[in-house]
Amino acid sequence: MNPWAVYALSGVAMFSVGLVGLFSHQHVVKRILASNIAGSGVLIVLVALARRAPSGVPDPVPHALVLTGIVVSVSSTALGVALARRMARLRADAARASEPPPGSGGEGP
Amino acid sequence: MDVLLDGVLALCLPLLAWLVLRTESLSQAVVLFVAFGLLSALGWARLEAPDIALVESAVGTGLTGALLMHTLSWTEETPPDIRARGRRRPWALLAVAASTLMLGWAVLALPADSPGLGPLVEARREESGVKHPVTAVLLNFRGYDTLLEIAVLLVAALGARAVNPRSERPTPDAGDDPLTGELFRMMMPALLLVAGYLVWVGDHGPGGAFQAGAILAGGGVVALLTMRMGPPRLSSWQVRWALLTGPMLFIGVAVAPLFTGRRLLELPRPYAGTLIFVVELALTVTIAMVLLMFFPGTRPPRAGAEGEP
Amino acid sequence: MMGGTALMAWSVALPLIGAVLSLLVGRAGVRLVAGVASVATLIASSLVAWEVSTQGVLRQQLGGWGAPLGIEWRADGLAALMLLTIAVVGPLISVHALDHLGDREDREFLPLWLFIWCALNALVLSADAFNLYVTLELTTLGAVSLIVVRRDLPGLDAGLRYLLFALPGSLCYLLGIAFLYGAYATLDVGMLAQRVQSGPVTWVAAGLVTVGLCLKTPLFPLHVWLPPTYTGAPTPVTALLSALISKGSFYVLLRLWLEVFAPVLDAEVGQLLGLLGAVAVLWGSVLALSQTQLKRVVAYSSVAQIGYMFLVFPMATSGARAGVIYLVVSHAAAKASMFVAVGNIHQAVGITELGGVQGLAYRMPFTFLAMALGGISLIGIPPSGGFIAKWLLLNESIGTQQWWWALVLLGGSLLAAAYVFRILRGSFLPLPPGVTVRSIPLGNELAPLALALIALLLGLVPWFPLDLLAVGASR
Amino acid sequence: MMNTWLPLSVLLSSLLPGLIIFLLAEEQRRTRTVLNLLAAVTKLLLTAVMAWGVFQGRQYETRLPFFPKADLVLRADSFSLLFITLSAVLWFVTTIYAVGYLEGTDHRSRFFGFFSLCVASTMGIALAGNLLTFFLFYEMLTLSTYPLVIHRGTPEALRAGNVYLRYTLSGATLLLAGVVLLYSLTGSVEFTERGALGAVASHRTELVVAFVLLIAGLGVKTALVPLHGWLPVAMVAPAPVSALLHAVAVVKAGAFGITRIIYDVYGVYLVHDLGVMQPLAIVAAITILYGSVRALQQGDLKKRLAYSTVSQVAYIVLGVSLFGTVSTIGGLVHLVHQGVMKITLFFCAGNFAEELHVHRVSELRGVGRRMPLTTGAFTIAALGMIGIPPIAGFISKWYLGIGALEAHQPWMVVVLLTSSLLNAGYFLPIVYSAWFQAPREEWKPSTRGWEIGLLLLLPTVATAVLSLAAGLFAGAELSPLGWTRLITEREFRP
Repeated sequence: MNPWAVYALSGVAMFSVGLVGLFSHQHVVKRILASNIAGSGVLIVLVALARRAPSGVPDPVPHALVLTGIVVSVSSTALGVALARRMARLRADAARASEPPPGSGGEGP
Repeated sequence: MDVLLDGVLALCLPLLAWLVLRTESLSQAVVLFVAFGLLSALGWARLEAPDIALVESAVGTGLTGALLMHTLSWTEETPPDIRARGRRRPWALLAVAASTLMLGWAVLALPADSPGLGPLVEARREESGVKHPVTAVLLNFRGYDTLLEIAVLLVAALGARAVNPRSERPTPDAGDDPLTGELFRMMMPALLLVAGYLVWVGDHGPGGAFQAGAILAGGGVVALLTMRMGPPRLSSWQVRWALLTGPMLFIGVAVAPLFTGRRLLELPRPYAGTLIFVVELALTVTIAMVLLMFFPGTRPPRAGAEGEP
Repeated sequence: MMGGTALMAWSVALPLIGAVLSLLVGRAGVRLVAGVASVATLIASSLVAWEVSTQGVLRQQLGGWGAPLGIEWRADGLAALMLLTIAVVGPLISVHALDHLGDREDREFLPLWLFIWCALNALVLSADAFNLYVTLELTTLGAVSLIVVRRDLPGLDAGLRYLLFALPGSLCYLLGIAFLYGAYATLDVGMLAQRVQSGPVTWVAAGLVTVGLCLKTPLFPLHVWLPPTYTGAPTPVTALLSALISKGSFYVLLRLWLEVFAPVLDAEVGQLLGLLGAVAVLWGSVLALSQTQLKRVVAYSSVAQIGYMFLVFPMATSGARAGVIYLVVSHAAAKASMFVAVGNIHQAVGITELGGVQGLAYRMPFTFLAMALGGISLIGIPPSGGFIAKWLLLNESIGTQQWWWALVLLGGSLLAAAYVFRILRGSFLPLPPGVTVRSIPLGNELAPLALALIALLLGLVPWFPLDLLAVGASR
Repeated sequence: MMNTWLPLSVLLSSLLPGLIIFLLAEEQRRTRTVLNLLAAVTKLLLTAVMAWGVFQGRQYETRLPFFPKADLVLRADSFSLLFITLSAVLWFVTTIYAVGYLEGTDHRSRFFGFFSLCVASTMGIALAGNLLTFFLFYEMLTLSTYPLVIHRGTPEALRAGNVYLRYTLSGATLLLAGVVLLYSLTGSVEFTERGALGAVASHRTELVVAFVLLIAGLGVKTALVPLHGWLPVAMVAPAPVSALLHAVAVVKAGAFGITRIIYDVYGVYLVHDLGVMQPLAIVAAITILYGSVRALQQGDLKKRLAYSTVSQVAYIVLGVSLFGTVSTIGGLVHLVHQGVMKITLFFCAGNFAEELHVHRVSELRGVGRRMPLTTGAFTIAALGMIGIPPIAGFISKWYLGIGALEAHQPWMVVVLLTSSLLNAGYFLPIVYSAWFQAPREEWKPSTRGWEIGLLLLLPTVATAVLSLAAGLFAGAELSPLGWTRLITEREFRP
């Protein structure tokens, strides 16, 4: 039996886990992880669809789409992580600035 | 036999995903996430998608994992709110099950053997000037998608770079411990060779700009962490030219046919292949540079460590 | 050589070239390169609109490959009008942004804006479902990078919140497209329209696409990210977000819904979307009434105005389509002028509460006029674009015997009148004592006025846009 | 031969100067006054030319493209000319009065800018050739009057503005609903002589619903009873605003609209057949009585005049909603007469407030000695309101009475009589105390030659003379009565 259906179902499951995880967590890094997982889920579904070709040679179009999809999801993750890191830094500086700063004042952005 | 392998793999991917989101400590979550990435790369291989397996393992797991691990040091180890809601809320499980059922119902309703656009791509592959079908689709049939996707990369690089102001980037101080230095000296030439090969093989086999760019970026990250190289700054013209030659070349190739009355991105048949190769080469440098720019140059302060970089 | 189809290519390629060159040029020539690229793109877009109005629908097969294999562009009246709107409203906002943001920030604002312009033009022209995904992502990432351009805490929080809501939206959309490709083996919207039949795959795909795009537009109840993001982001960026970027995802939903899903899905789904729109109108207006900060009032009014746009789905006639697009275009101009005017007030007086408007009519007459005209268009009082849209939608709602949407429209505009005049009322009072007014550059004051005059013009000469819209209208 | 530019030029004659005045700086007093008067004069001339043309039977229509299916139509027929002439004349007079009244105050550029926009909207309403154009200008009137109501910028002005907006915008929404309902039924509603809805007469329920919506929407501006709340509150506006807008332009626009709906949209037979004429007449009657009774209780002079306006405008609606030519003539001619008389009263009230700072009726004792001419004008207008010949008011009440009898509605005559008695009730005491009672303490003598600035005195006297002339020369062809007969002959023959 052509295994595409199994992978498609697992991709759909991953998508659901990722989506629900994204909306049920508050911490930024957890939400970024969740969106990555959901993204992989969708991509696996796409490639599983490509695997259905009776001739055995998978359909290259979904492969190209998934390549683009991976690059897009990496870009958005990298941007999200950069924002999260920057916010953590600013919050740390703000926290340090609020109690009596020993010496190292927070530097301006 | 492989049915069993596929079954197990397909089952444990979502389970692993669930685990990633359920663990309390962040670093554990990130490690599980990297494992999840590798497993999904295995899945790509099983689904006969070598190109994607390559990119996934290099970029999706390697670089993203490294990026997340690096960021952990900024955000405190186990943020209080996660511990506060340690026990899973029941509705989450229910929601996952419901949505999987619904989507699964649609998956099973899909036609089991539709070949999609495969035969059509196969029929016109020669006209595309490249033998490997995925590269043909990626850079000729749907070259416009890739053009926009390069713009996505540039925008993300601009956004991530703008958020790390100058003050965070230290000057690279040499004299680091020998082990990583030695490792880096040995690894770098091999990396360059592999990247070059991948770009070249993209013409007739799985490979191409993305895979090569990802490998290069991996090498760059190691150089960054071992302080061999300062983080690429947009202000220096070398970085700008390295970043933008690829897109400029690609746009040039795309817009040129307009002057001769043909349509956007209509590569002339005889030298479509060479054009694609040149563009891919330039794009490899761009992709490597962008992926590298996502990486902050600083060595993060360990909790409590003094000496702000 | 410069046929209509080539112009379409230029309208996408020029902003992209402008963006890349302005990045390359670095600090010195950013404004020059961006200016030249903007003017060129404006000309290209208006020529495309002219070609469409004279020669009808324009088509282009990118790379010379046919529909299922390659990507196709289709520029009908709707696309032409959107091109014009983006090409006029966008640069006006960016002119304002140059004085509003610091000098460092505007060097990062211009390239990002040009990338977004390219993405929006590409989105409007594209007739390929996956290509629409890539353009949506480019717009989203560009928007996030713009929101955080000031690198302050509220900006970062706004950017992250927007990103973490837009991402799942795109992923739902992508999964919906994957299902459609799986079932009908094509990504071209035109071919999908012919091949789609009613069945579980289509229902689930339609559901995913709709939920995904409703997250990005956003429609009530998925709109929770809008108010904090609009208030956290710098004002010109908020103007861009509300006027143009949120319209991109609505445009995609409208295209897919009217051309692909409507004939296949039964009417109840359209009624549900209309109902959500109605609740959005009520919710947005009531909350706008209860805000004390100027910017939040205008932000919540966006939630309400987006609610109006979803009234097209239950009616789904060509008249309703024209009405909703007219609303999209006049809302773009009116909302942009309101936000830019609020930006002026913040810059001049530094007060963010509603009191900041006091004495506005005397010290900043142009900004006051812009806010008044923008407000009138939001309410839908003639002479304004908003009124024409309201008139068309009312006609359709009674014409299709769904008079309850008329109640939503009329009630909504009364609520809109309440919060708009609540803002404008103060401007006739004398300047509060002890408020120093910093003079702001004339360019800053003329930008919102120009936007407001566009909203007014749309109310005076509706036959031109409506004729343009009729080109290539399906039903 | 169809003349296409005249109606548009009448509209532009107040729109363009208005926009220019907005741009004038506050100090450019001279240019602003010249521009104002120039606009008023040109409008008078153009109106006279058009009136003469229509009298000869020429056609005036400007058709501008608006919607693919519906155009913007500006058409000058005999009925619209009645309202245009009234507005043009009274606007000319009021501009002079306003220039005098607002001497030395600030934000006058803004005031006169919106003032001209109001004129333009009123002209648009009068000239509208179809329901859509009528609605566009009707809404613009609301927008341009709101800044005038809150011109003073004081907190109670803002409160009055709020009330004004609440009423007018809700009215506008009802009107829009009715207009859209009709448009969705017929596609385009042009004002035609026997009514434009002949083709869809079968949709009785929709037509009744639309009629109720339209009348309710227009009723707000006509200040019919349940919807009149904004009029007394809006009296906080400066005198020229309350004189012109709340006695002539805004209120008459509503009455004009109702007449258009009954005669040119539905047609008298259809309205009668739908059975909505009678309820409208009853509402008008109630408003007449209610307005007069409330006027009795008002201590403030302007509030009393406001309530009297509420009741007087209802006369027009009453005349129009009775089934018969005589009552229609009575109603239409009252549109002009009431305008002229009420504006005189408001001018006098403005003069008393401006010169002697007198606002309450009780303070008017012996004012005749100090300001004889103004009080004389007040007396003429007041007697006209009560309906004493030979002043104009008597003629319209006379025709209304006969019309009521002709339409077999004798109870209407009773209403008219009681209302006249009530009018006497709240006007005669003022006239008596002004002339025959000694003032509490001696009025300060006027510092300059005349009792009040000429710019304020002349308009008051002029309008008083006009009310007298309209009564005396009623028989003439071009008098308001003569013109109304022409209208009923040409357009409103049942």
